[in-house]
Amino acid sequence: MAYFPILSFITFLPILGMLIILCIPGKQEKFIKVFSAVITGLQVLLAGIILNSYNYSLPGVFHQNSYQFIEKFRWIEISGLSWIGTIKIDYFLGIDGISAPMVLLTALISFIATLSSWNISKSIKGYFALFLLLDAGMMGVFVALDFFLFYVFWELMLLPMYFLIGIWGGPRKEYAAIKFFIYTLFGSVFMLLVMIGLYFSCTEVLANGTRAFTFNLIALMDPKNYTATGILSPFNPGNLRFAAYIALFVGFAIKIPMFPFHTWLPDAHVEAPTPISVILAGVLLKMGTYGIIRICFPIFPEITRQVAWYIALFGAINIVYGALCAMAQKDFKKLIAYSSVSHMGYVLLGMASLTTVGINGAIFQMFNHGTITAMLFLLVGVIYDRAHTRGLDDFGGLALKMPMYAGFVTVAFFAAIGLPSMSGFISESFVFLGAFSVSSIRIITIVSTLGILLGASYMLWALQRVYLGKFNEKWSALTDLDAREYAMFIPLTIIIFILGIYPSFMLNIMNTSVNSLVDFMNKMPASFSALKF
Amino acid sequence: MVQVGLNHFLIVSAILFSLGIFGIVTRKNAVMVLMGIELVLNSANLNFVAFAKYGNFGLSGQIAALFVIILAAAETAIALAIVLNIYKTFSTVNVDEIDNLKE
Amino acid sequence: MTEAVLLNISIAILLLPALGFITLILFGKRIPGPQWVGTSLIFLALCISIYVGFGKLAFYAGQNLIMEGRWIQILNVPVLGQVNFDLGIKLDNLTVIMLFVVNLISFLVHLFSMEYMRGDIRFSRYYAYLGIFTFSMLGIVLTHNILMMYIFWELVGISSYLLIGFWFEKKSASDASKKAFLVNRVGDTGMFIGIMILFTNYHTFTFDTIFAQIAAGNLPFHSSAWLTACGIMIFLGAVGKSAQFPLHVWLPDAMEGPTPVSALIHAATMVAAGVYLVARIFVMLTADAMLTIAVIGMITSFIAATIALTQNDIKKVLAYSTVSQLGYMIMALGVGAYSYAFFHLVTHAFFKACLFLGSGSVIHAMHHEQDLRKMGGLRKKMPITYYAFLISTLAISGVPFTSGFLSKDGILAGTLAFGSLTGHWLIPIVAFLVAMMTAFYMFRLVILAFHGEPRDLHKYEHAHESPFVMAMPLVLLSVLSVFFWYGLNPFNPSTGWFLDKWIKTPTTIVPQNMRFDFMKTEAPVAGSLENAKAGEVKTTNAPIAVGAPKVTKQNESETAIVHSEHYMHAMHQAHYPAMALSLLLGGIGILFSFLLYQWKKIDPDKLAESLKPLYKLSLNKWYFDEIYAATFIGGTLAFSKFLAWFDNKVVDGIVNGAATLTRMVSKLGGLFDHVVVDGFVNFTAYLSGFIGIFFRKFQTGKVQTYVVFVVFSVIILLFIFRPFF
Amino acid sequence: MNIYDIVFYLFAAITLVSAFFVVTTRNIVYSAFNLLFTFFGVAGLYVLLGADFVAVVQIMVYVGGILILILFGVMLTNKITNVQIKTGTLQVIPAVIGVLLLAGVLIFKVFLGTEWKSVKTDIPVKTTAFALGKLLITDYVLIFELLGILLLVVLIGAATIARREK
Repeated sequence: MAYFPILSFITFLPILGMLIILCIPGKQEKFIKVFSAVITGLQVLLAGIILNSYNYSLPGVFHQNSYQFIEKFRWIEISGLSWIGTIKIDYFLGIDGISAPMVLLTALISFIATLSSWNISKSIKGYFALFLLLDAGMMGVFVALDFFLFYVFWELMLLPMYFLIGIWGGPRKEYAAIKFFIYTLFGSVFMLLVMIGLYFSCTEVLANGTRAFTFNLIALMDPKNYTATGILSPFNPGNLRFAAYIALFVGFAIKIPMFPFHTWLPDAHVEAPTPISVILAGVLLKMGTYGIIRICFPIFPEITRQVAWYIALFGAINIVYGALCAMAQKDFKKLIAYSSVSHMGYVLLGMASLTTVGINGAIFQMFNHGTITAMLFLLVGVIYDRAHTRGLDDFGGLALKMPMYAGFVTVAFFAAIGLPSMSGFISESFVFLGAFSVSSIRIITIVSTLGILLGASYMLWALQRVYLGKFNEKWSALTDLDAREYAMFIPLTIIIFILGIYPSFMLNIMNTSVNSLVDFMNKMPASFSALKF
Repeated sequence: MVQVGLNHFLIVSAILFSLGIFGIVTRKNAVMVLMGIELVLNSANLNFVAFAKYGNFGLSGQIAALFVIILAAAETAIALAIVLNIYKTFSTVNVDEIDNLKE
Repeated sequence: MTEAVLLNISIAILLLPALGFITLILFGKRIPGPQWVGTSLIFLALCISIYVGFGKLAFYAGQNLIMEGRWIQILNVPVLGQVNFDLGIKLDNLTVIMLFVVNLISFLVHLFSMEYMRGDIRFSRYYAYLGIFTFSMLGIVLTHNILMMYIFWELVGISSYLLIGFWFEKKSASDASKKAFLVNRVGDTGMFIGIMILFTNYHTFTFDTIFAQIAAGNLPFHSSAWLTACGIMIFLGAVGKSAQFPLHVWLPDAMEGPTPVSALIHAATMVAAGVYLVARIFVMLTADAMLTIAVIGMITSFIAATIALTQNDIKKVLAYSTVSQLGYMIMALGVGAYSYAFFHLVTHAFFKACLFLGSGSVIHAMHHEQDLRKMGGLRKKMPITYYAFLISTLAISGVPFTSGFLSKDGILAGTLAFGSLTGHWLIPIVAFLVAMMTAFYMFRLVILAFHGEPRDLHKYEHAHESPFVMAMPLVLLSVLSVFFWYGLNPFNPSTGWFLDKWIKTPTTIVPQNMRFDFMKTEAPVAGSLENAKAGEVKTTNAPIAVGAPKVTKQNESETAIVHSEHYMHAMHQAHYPAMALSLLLGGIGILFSFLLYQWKKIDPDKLAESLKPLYKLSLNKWYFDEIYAATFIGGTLAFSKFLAWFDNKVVDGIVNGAATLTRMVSKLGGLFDHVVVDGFVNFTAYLSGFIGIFFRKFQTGKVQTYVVFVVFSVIILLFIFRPFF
Repeated sequence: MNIYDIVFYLFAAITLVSAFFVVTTRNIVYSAFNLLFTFFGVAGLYVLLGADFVAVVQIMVYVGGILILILFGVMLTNKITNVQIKTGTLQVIPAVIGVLLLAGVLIFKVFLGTEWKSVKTDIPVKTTAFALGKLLITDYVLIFELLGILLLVVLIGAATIARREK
């Protein structure tokens, strides 16, 4: 294959777009919107190209050579720093079966969120510039294979999000934005600490045969690369790997968001404008679980096995707790926000099973939650745009006035409660089947199945309150969907159904990698003990 | 009482110098300031001459004293001209009232 | 007619209603006469299913036909190797009969609805929903693995949700649909746990493979308790769908849906799915599980029958009668009368559909009046409806020469045998009581609706016989409620082709020590072991590519080994006493209803007054709704409110508290910064300012001052440079 | 105590006392006259130091030139008719302290504190005029010439500055 840096392209295309938008006069609102849509559309196209030329048989995970679309060159090199020696940071991109679905999801959700940004009226130019920057940050997180680069993208995504909520948000936007920002930053600090600790514990063989400290995630996964005295080295008897794991996990757990770190989510969702909610639920939450699978699991396999029970427990708490909280909400967006908490619990539960089926389900659930919840938020956005309220009890009988809209709502709601033939069912079943097969978390899994029931309860209740029953004459001026809204919902609906009926579409992509990861996780602690761990 | 020697002259010169400084500092009248300067110059001259005698410098000290006298005369001439000019400008020669340097 | 053809056209049966659904949901509003699209497709499906049924029963009656293909395949799974999720259909006699039943009733309901639903604003949507329902139901019937069954199970749930809530403008309808879905979900959750147990142990969902493994002694988690638990968990799905106690509460409410829908879903097909499921997993039920099932069925049939005695809504009576009859079937499965349970399922489907459609016809004629107390005397106005209804009522009451007599008698005999063999006499006693109550309340219904004098003359005046498309299904279904379709002997069905040739009780495959005594076999059944081996071989076969399904044949005669002689003997002995007793009790029931309502010898109101507490209990449906509302629903809602409060105040409170604390600390820091650090800076500035001001004083512009400084400086310098003298 | 010493003390006393009055007398005219005595005293000291020519120049230039100039200045800047020819004083106290300090430092630290290599030479009792004249046109001729030019410049400059501009 002729070398074409497609990952760099897909990552930096939005930044290019942002720079161009910054050069366009702010009055050209229409042009800016169309231009942003074109940029994100191109991203989807690139993601499609990536998917098309993706090799399903290469596992990735901890084999550097079996990653795909690799781009690697030295980015930063500072030598002669007393005891540190030389700092070497690589610009290292690549995808495997774990990140490929996320890249696709990011491109897709960004495109759809761009379409739903049409109603933004305040400072279009700034909005779309920040939006594209956010897009680039998210994409970067999923393609980066160097911890430092990962961190850079992670932080890069944070700032535009802060402004997008803080400027274009609802009445309590400052509170929500600050809460989001501080929470995430709190997590990032932990991540930074662990990152530096890992850097000084692990070396990598350079081209000239010498060893140097490294941020390379793949090198970090191999215990052979660790130095004897590194603070996070498994060979150091006094190592701090457990503490580091917890710190890193908390950093990611905040993003997921895992109970009890979830309270930023409802606020952020409620205050954020619709497209940002979509991005937040669709992509941002996935970064937490992606980080756990990509970084926590293979770098600390032995600790992951130790704490898997607790991860599952928190997953179950997320599922049940989120569902119960959702049931009591009166704000439509808050309900969906809590349903996100609940649904991300499935991801945690699936991951904690450490089985192929469970992790496949978890990653698949990440993708499906991305599409389904994005659709839910878009649907809420539709009535919020029209009625300027989101109170569940303010409506009633909307299905009579807006039948097409209600149709999409029904699809999305039933997808969210895991109805078969829609994608959510497959991932939830996989998660449960995977988790149940592990004897230690079997009881937790059985408790989690309450989520199936509770999820259906609050969703159907909401559906009934808003869309069924007697039509509330107050809203007789509401109109059904327009062409742009169809353009947002139809692709999502099609994806939900296709992945529900033929899930192998997505499962084949990740399967090889997940198998490899599970294999790695199972073997790794054994080889540690062989190495006198 | 010791025999008069170099130190005696130096002491006289020192006192004279101090008095001259005192005059310069305390008096308001520009002419008085000028007189103080003359005292200071005289004390300096006295030192020159004294060292010329006791310091085995030959006559160079005296030559210097001569030059100082000449300069003092020139200085006085210029200074008085300035004082007159000041008087014409400010109608006073009191130096405390002439503080344009401040700005 | 090869097996492949049969299998492939059964897929066509499955997909035709789905095609109807997709067409109607997408283009329904643009198609003139959407009812013809749905009805013609279902008619086609019915024809094919008759063809399949004929082919299967005539040529492959002793064999099971299986076709499967990979749906999801996960290769190289650590430890396990390869995990497959298969799609497949299995044609056995049970399936083809169910295919026919479902398609026939669905077709008749389609036909009936043409008139009944005419002019509804969502007419095309109605036919679309009927399509998706039929599709899902056929899926349940056809599938060969439990995951697919669960999938279609849920789809049936959703289509029932859509159909019950079809008139969603009514609050009661949307409430009922929600209730139906959620109550079903409770059961489904249990079923899913059962599925998880099976998958965890056998890494497959295919029934045959699982059964083969169990037969080979490979129990779930190597424990018989888990096998029992697994059976009960899967049975929970049936509890939900077949409206068994304690999840029966949704079915009466589901009558909010259009009446033809009630006939299709809540009488004949969907609720029968639970029975079908239990029949499918019958072989893996342990004695404990079976006893549980029997008791649940018994309780259900009894409670529902008592409630049906006093209901005044024509559809409610039928609904509770349905629940009661479903309890019968479940109970029959529990006591091991597998074939009679299925037999009753089929006969009940026909006569209950007939009853519901008949009630629909009445309701239609009475302009959507459902209250029995306002009907009466309709016999003259609607003779076709009346006679069809009457035949069905006779059938359900177990009067000889009807199909219901045959199947019900079998079940009663089964319970009697069970009682005699195990000592659980309560079950047959309740079963006979229920038979009596059934006869009573069904005739009460007939008498109140069709006999006597009209109570609401205005409505009576306008009542008229239903048109052909509504009457024809009634006639057809009532004809199907007569005995000779199932066997030529009107008193003993076991010699008829239905039970002799088609439906046989399979041998249970659970370990011997976990069976009822009467189900034990003296030696391990050779066939099941062989089958087990075959099953094992099958799972290790080379992977089958999607799109190229594998077709297998299974010899059913090997698996269909009947109970021990002991049981057969007991069953035989029980047959005639049961028949006599049921006839007697049925007659008493009918007689009572005539005494009370036709001849008015006893005043029903007075009777009710004298039995007031019981009457109230029955009328208020044993207060189940109230109890559930107060406990589960109220509890969950209160708990969710509490949790939301907890989340908002405590969890978020901690976060905000932390933030406040941080802010306080930062304020303190700010104060420190302001007072001390900044103070220091300011002080420095002030000091330098002060010094400046101080020195400014010296900067007078006066030469003399400068001289003073010079002098002092000189002094200081002198001190500095000449310090030592 | 010989006659030399007595003469020294006499002249020193004249010099210092009159100098004291120069700087302390309020009346500017008195100051000017006291300055005259100071110059004389200094001239006497010069003689004692064997610098006869310098002493003569002192008297001629200072008394005959500079003092007259100063008197002219006094007269020109203070109306003679104005009875109040007295001048005010400034910063007397810091000045007293400073001056006392200065005097103390100069006397005790510098002059007495330094071990001067004094050579007791008997100055011949003959005029130094000849020798000075010789030095002025040999060793110091350049300075001598420059001073001449300076005086010329001062002459012109003073005239220019003092000239009343219209």
